[in-house]
Amino acid sequence: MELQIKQVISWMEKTNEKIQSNKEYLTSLDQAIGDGDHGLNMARGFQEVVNKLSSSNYTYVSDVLKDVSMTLLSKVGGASGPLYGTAFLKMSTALKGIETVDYPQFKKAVVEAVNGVKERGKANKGEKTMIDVWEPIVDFLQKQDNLEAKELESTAEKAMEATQDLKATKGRAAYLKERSIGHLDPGSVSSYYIFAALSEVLEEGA
Amino acid sequence: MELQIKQVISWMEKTNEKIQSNKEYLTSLDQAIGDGDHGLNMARGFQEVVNKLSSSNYTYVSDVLKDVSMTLLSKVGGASGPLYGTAFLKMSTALKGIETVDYPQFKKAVVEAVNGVKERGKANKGEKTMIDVWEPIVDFLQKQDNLEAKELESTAEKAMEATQDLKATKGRAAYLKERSIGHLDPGSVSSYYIFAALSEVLEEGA
Amino acid sequence: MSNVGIVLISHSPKVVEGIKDIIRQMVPDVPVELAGGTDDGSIGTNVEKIQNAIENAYNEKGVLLFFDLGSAMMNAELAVEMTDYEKVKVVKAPLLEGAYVAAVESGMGKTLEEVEKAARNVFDQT
Amino acid sequence: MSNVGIVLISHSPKVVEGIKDIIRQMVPDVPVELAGGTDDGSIGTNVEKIQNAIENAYNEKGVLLFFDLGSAMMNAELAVEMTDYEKVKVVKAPLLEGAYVAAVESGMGKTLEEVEKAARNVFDQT
Ligand SMILES: Nc1ncnc2c1ncn2[C@@H]1O[C@H](COP(=O)(O)OP(=O)(O)O)[C@@H](O)[C@H]1O
Ligand SMILES: Nc1ncnc2c1ncn2[C@@H]1O[C@H](COP(=O)(O)OP(=O)(O)O)[C@@H](O)[C@H]1O
Ligand SMILES: [Mg+2]
Ligand SMILES: [Mg+2]
Ligand SMILES: [Mg+2]
Ligand SMILES: [Mg+2]
Repeated sequence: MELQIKQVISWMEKTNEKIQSNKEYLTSLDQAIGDGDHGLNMARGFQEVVNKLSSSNYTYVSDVLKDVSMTLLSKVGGASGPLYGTAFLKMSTALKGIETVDYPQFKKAVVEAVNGVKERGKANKGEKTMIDVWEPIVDFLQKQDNLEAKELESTAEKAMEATQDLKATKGRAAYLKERSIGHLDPGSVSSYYIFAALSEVLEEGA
Repeated sequence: MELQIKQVISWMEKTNEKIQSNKEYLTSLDQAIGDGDHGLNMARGFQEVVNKLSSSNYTYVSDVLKDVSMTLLSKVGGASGPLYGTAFLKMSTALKGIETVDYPQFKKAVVEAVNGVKERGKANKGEKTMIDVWEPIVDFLQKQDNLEAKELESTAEKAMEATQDLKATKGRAAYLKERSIGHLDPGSVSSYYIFAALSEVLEEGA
Repeated sequence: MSNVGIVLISHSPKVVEGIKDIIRQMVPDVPVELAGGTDDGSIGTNVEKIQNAIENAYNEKGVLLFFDLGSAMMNAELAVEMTDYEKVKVVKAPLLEGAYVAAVESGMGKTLEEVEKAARNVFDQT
Repeated sequence: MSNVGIVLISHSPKVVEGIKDIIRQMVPDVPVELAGGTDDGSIGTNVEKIQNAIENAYNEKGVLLFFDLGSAMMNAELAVEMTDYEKVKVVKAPLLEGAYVAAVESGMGKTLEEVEKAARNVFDQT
């Protein structure tokens, strides 16, 4: 695999498309076990990301990711703002000065991202948060020597679905305790869109 | 001593006069160790009391005191509202059905009042609150078989002055801890006005 | 089926309005009534506002009262003494954090005692 | 001589405005800066608002940050990591009650550590 500026921008555009068309769905998920704003938060944030990227010129992948981070930080009012903001910032820092990202570099960037999210959210795997998608993705990446786009997507999908059976112990859903069981975690669903979009970009690039 | 409706109304009018002319002074005391509204609170409350009493007809002393209580409760936004409201309500209850209040009845009413204030404020003597005036007054009344108006006034005055050296452990001034020492307690000063006004009424009646 | 009602008492009308906005995002169907400020809307508290709020929030599950400082507690306790309803209680918990947890617990159909306990322990949980 | 600055962070702009109103009655001369709501004023939090508030509240005594729920804490911690100032700290205390005590203590000229401790222990005192 190889990621260049063009692919990263396309990754964000595809993510945005998925989020815009699933805005109501994300909202309904967050209404069930949260405050109902995750659809709005993500739709607003990624629309601004796409606007920002399309109106800027970039030399390095890290600069694109930095802008993604800053835009999400300033435009997403919920917990997903600082969390995704941190994730993309960590990726940006990990990929500093690189023009074409190769697989080991990408792996390292995602590892840094998930560590950042865990630190920011003071959360670990199994607490019914987006970490329950990001960490399985890291495990999956660690096991491969080359990125299989389709498998990336299905790994994220399975991880997202598995959040249904978890009891939330972090984030707003944690207030609901047992009642959070039986519902998908909204942030895990939006994280799935992010990796599904990446998978599509990689497939096209392949 | 004897207290009839006329005297009780006059008591409230004289209290109001003292409070109106010392409004700024009470404010400055509350600015030093509180939130600066005691002058306003008391001026508004007792003006409304006087308005209410002058526009009503009464058969029993207890009905006058009940109206005093209700007016202070609804028109004083600070702690002195529920505290004085409770004091006058307890007096009203203690004097129910009595047309001319004699000294033992009055004594009992003030004892009930101070007990009510202590319960409402969860406070005791020595905590730099209005209780530091009310409780010495009760002690003074308990010792006498007949009410000496002048001594009532001087007892209240001395008690009020003694609050200067206390450290507040209840009410807003308690947030200031040691810094509350060296200032008069605003509620003790307004309580002094109440007893000074009563003293004047009793003197006139004598 | 009804849910435990919540009364928010603060010296500031804005504070209780804002807390209600935050609660409503997560909990649409629990009675939340406000008693902020004095009778003329300035900084302070008012027992009649609290009495009205209790009246409007009341149902057979009961009502919990949350307050901010000093006179808010005194007026809350006065209002409880003055009401004829039995299941009305003042909760000693942080106003915003306690009321938020209480609203969520109430929305799950918990009893007055359960909701109160959760609110009191709000700072142990996290 | 300066006083420890206070930054109030809430999902609701009204909440922090109201708390400031309550604080100002008692404490006129301590920096109190607000970061309520998202960048467009709806319910949520915003790290840039917090950064601006820190900037405006800062002095050599330092700044303490008080927050309400979830993302407010995350954004507060982010803002602290992003600032170049050293004496900036997030306090784990009830928003209204903690900030009130902190403002009073700050007004008495206490240090950052003293103010923070008082705020954290606000529910032990009373
Ligand atoms: N402490 C945390 N650690 C990791 N992820 C979290 C945490 N809190 C919340 N999340 C994620 O954020 C999602 C909610 O995002 P969003 O609705 O935008 O935030 P908010 O709950 O502030 O409204 C959750 O579904 C969860 O995946
Ligand atoms: N817990 C309490 N018990 C008894 N008296 C109190 C208590 N709290 C406050 N007070 C009295 O009330 C006075 C302050 O009244 P006021 O300024 O009207 O109330 P607030 O402090 O709410 O602004 C204090 O000076 C004190 O005498
Ligand atoms: Mg949400
Ligand atoms: Mg939200
Ligand atoms: Mg006052
Ligand atoms: Mg006041």
